[in-house]
Amino acid sequence: MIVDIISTALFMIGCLLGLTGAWGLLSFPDFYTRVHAASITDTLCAACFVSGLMLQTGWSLVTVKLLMVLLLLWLTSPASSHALVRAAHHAGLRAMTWSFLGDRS
Amino acid sequence: MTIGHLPALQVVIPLLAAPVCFLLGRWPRLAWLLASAVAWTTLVIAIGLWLQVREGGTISYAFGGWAPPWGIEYAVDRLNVLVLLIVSGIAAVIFSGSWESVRQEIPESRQALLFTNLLLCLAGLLGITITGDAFNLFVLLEISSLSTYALISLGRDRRALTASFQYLIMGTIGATFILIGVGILYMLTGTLNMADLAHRLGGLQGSRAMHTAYGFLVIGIGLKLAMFPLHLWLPNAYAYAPSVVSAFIAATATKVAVYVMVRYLYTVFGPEFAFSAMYVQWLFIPVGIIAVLFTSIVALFQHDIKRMLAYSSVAQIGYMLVGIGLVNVTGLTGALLHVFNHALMKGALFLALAAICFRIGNPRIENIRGIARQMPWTMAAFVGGGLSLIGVPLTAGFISKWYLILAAVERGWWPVVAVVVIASLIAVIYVWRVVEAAYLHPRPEDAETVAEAPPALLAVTWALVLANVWFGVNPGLVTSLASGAAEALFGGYLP
Amino acid sequence: MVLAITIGALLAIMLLALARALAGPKVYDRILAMNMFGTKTVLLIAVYGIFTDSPSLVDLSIFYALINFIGVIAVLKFIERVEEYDEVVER
Amino acid sequence: MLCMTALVVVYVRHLFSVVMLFGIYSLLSALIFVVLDAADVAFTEAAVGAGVSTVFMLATLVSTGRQEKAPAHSPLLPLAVVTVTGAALIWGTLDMPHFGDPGNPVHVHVADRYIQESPDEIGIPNMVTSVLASYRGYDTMGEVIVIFTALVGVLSLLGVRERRENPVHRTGERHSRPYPVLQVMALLLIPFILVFALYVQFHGDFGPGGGFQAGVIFAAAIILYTLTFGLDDATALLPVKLICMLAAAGVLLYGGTGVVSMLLGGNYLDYDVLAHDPVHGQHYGILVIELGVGITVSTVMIAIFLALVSRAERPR
Repeated sequence: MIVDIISTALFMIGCLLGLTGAWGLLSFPDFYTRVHAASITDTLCAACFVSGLMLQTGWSLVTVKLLMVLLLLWLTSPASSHALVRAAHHAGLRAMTWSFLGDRS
Repeated sequence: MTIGHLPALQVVIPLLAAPVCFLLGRWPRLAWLLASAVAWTTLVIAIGLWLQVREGGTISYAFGGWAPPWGIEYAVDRLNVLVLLIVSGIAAVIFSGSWESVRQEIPESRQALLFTNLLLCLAGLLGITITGDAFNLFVLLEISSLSTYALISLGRDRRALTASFQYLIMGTIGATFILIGVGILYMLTGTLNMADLAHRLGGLQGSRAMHTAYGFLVIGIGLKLAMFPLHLWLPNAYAYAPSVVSAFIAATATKVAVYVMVRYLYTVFGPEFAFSAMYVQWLFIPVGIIAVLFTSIVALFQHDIKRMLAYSSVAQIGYMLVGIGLVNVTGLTGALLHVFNHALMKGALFLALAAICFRIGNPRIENIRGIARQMPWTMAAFVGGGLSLIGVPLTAGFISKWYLILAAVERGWWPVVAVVVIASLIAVIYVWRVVEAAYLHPRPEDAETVAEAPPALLAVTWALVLANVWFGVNPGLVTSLASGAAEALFGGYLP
Repeated sequence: MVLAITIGALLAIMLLALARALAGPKVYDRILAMNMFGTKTVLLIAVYGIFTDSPSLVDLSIFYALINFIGVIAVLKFIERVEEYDEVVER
Repeated sequence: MLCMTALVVVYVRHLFSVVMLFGIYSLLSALIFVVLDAADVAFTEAAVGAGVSTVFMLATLVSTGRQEKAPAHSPLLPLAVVTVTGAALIWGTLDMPHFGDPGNPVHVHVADRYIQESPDEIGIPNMVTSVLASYRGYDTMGEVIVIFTALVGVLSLLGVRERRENPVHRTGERHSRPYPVLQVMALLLIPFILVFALYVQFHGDFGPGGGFQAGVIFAAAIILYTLTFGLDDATALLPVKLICMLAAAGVLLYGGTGVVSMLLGGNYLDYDVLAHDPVHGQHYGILVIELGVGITVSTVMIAIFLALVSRAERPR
C-alpha cells in the first residue's frame, strides 16, 4: 500500500519534471538554455520513473534490468548533452548574451 | 536419396556457392570456374526434375520437414520446370562463356564480386520459379533484385549507376506492391502457401480486399516484368550493364517475372477470377498491343544496339501479355513458348553483342560499319539471333509467333494477327539496320582493324544460335511441355 | 489511472520534443530534441512493459537507450566531419 | 505524430534534419509495434530503423551533399499515384476481417497450429522464434542471404580500403577534436553492449530477440567504437577482410545446417534429425542457425558501415 503511494508519487514527480524539461526545451530562447532545461530535468525524471517502476515490480530479474536502464540513461544522457554542447560550441554557435536579451525586450 | 532432394538442391547449391565464391575474392578465375560449374549443375538438376515431372506429375518438397501449409513448400510442375530449364540453361551457357568479357570490362578486384552477384541472381531467379510459397517468393525476389542492381551498377559507363538507381527505385516500388498484395492475401486467408491460398480464395469471390490484393500484385509484378507503361527502367538498365550481365538478365529476369504473373493469375487466383471477374485480358491485350507496336517503333530509332535490343525486349513481353490475354490454351501455350524462345534469342543476340563490345567497346550502329568482314562468325551469330527474333520459319521465334497467331485466329481476333505480323516486319527493319551497317558498309579508313571474338565467347554464342535453330526445327519437346502446362493451368475453365 | 496519467504525460513530453525537433532552428536543437524523444521513449516502453505485465519489454528499453546514445554520437560526429569541409553551420 | 513526422520529412530540405526525423519516425513506429504486442518486431524496427539505418544514412550524407536538390519535374504524377494507391488500400481493407477478431482466418488457420503445436514440436517458449527459425526457417535463410547480397552490392559499389596509405599524415587532422569524455564513456559501455548482445543472442528462445537483433547490437558496439576512436583503430581491431570472411561464414553456417540435416536423412533444414530426440534436434538447429544469423548480420552491418565511413573520410 505504502509502496503504491510512494511509487505513484514518484511517477507524478517524474511527469512533472519531464513536462518542465520539455516545456523548457520548447520555449527557451536559444540552444544553450534549451540544453540546460532538457538535460538537467532528464536525469532526475528518469530516476523517478525507474525507481517507481522498481517499487512496483518488487525484487526480481526485471528490477536488475530496470536498474540497468537507469544506469544507462544516467551515463548516456549527460554524456550526449556534453558532446552536443561541445560540438555546438566548437562549431561557433554563440550563446545568447544578456545584452542581447536586453536588446530584444 | 539425392533424387528426392533435387528441388531443394536446385536453389540451395547456387545460394551456398555464392558465399564461397565471395571468399574467392583474390582468385577471380576460380570464382568464374565455380560459378560456371554451379550453373551447369543447376542445369543438370533442372533436367532431372523435368524427367521426374514427366513421369510422376507434380513434385512437392517440404522445407524443414513441415508439411505444406505450415512450412515452406517447393512445388515443381510442368509450368515451372519449363522456366527452370531455360533459366539454368541460359545461365550455364552464359557463365561459362563470360570469362574473357568480364576480365576486360570489370576491374580485377571486383570480378569475384560480379560472379558472386551472378550466382545470387541465378539462385533468386530459380527460387522464384520453383517455390510454392507466396512469401518465400518475395524473399527470393529480393535476393535476385538486389543482386541485379549491383550487377547493373558494375557497368563501365558512369551512367550505369543512374540506370541501376532508377531500376532500384522502380524495383523497390514493385516489390513493395507485391508485398502489400501478399500481406492482404494473408490477412484474408491466414496462409501463404500458394496451393492453399488458391483453395481458400475460392470461397472469397467478390471480396473487395481480394480485388485490392489482386490489383497490387498485378501492378507489382507488372513493374518487374516491364509491362508496357512500367517499362521505363529497362532500356537504361540493359544498355549500361556489363555485356555479360545484360545477356543474362535480358534472357532470364523478365521471363521469370512473366512466369510469376502466370502463376498468380492461374494458380493462386484461378482463371475464373482473373478472367471472368477481373477481366484482366482487357488490360493485357491493349497494353500488350501498344507495347508491341510502340516499343518496336522506338527500337527503330535507337543508335545504341543494346538499347535497341532492350526496347525490342519490351515488345516481346508485349507478345507474351497478348498471349495471356487471349484466354485460351493455344494463347497461353504461345506465351509460354515465347518465354522460352525469347530467352534463347535474346541470349544469343546479347552474347553476340558482348563479343562485339569486347572488340569495339561502344556498340553503336555507326561503330560497327563493315565489321562483318573482320568478325564474320560473330556477325553471323547476330544474324541468326535476329532471324529468330523476327520469327523466320525454322527458327524458334517462328514457333511461338505461330502459336500466338493460331490463338488469335481461334478467337477470331484478326487485328491481333495483324499486329503480330506488322511488329515482325518492324523487327525486320531494325535487325536489317544492324546487318546493313555491318555487311554492306565498308569499314571506315580510320577505324582500327579488329580480330574475331575470343573462341569461348563465340562458342557459347553459337550454342545459343544453334539452340534457336534446333528448337525451330524440332519444337515438339518444348511445345508438348508448354501445352501440357497450359492445359493444366486452365483446368476445366473455358471463357 | 496512474498508468494513464504517466503515459499521457510522457506522450505530451514527446509531442513537445517533436515540436522542437520539427521547428529546429539549428541542427543542434534537433539533436537535443531527438535525444529527449529517445529517452522518453525508453521510459515509455519500460512503463508500458511493467504495467501490462510483459517484462520482456524492458530488454527493449535497454536497447533503445543504447541506440539513442549511438544515434546522437553518430549525428554529432558526422556533422563535425562535414563542417571540416564546409561551413554548413547555420540552419 | 507518425503522419506529422512523415510529412515534415517530405518538406524539409536539409538532409541532416531529415535523417534525424527519420530516427524519430522509426521510434514512433516501433512504439506502435510495442502496443500491438509484437516485441520482436519492435526490437528489429528500433535496431534497424532508428539505429543502424540512421547511422548509414548519415555516413552516406557525408560523402554526398547535405541539401536536397530542387525537384526536377512536377510532383503531380507521383502524388496522383500515391493517392490512388492509398485510396485503393483503404477501399480494399474496409471489408477486411476485423482487427483482433479471434475468428479471423489469420488466427484459425496456420497461426493457430503454430500456437497449439509448437510447444510440443519445438519446445521453446518464444513462438516467434520457432516460426522464424523452424517452420519458416528457409525464409529466414533467404533473408540472411538478402543481407549478404546487400553487402556484396555495397562492396561492388564502394569497395573497402584495407588501410590508409599514409596514416601518419592524417592523424593530426583526424583527431582535431577528440572527445575524452565520450571515449571513456564508450569504453565503459562497449563491454556492456557486447554482453547484452550475447544475452539477446542466446535468450531469443525465451524472450524477444535472436540473431538479427543481437547482430545489430553487436554491430552497434563496433560502430560506437569507430565513431569515438576513428576508422584506423577500428580496422586495426577488426580487419575488413576478416569481417567479410565472417559474413560469408555466417551464411555458410546457416546453409550448412540444412545440408547436414539433409545428409542425416531429413529434408533441408529439418532439425528433427540433428539429435536423437526431435525436440532436442530443434533446439540445436535453432541455436546454430541463430548464431549464423547473428554473425552474418553483425559483420555485414559493420562492413557496410566501414565501407561508408572510409568513403566519407577520403579527402576530396
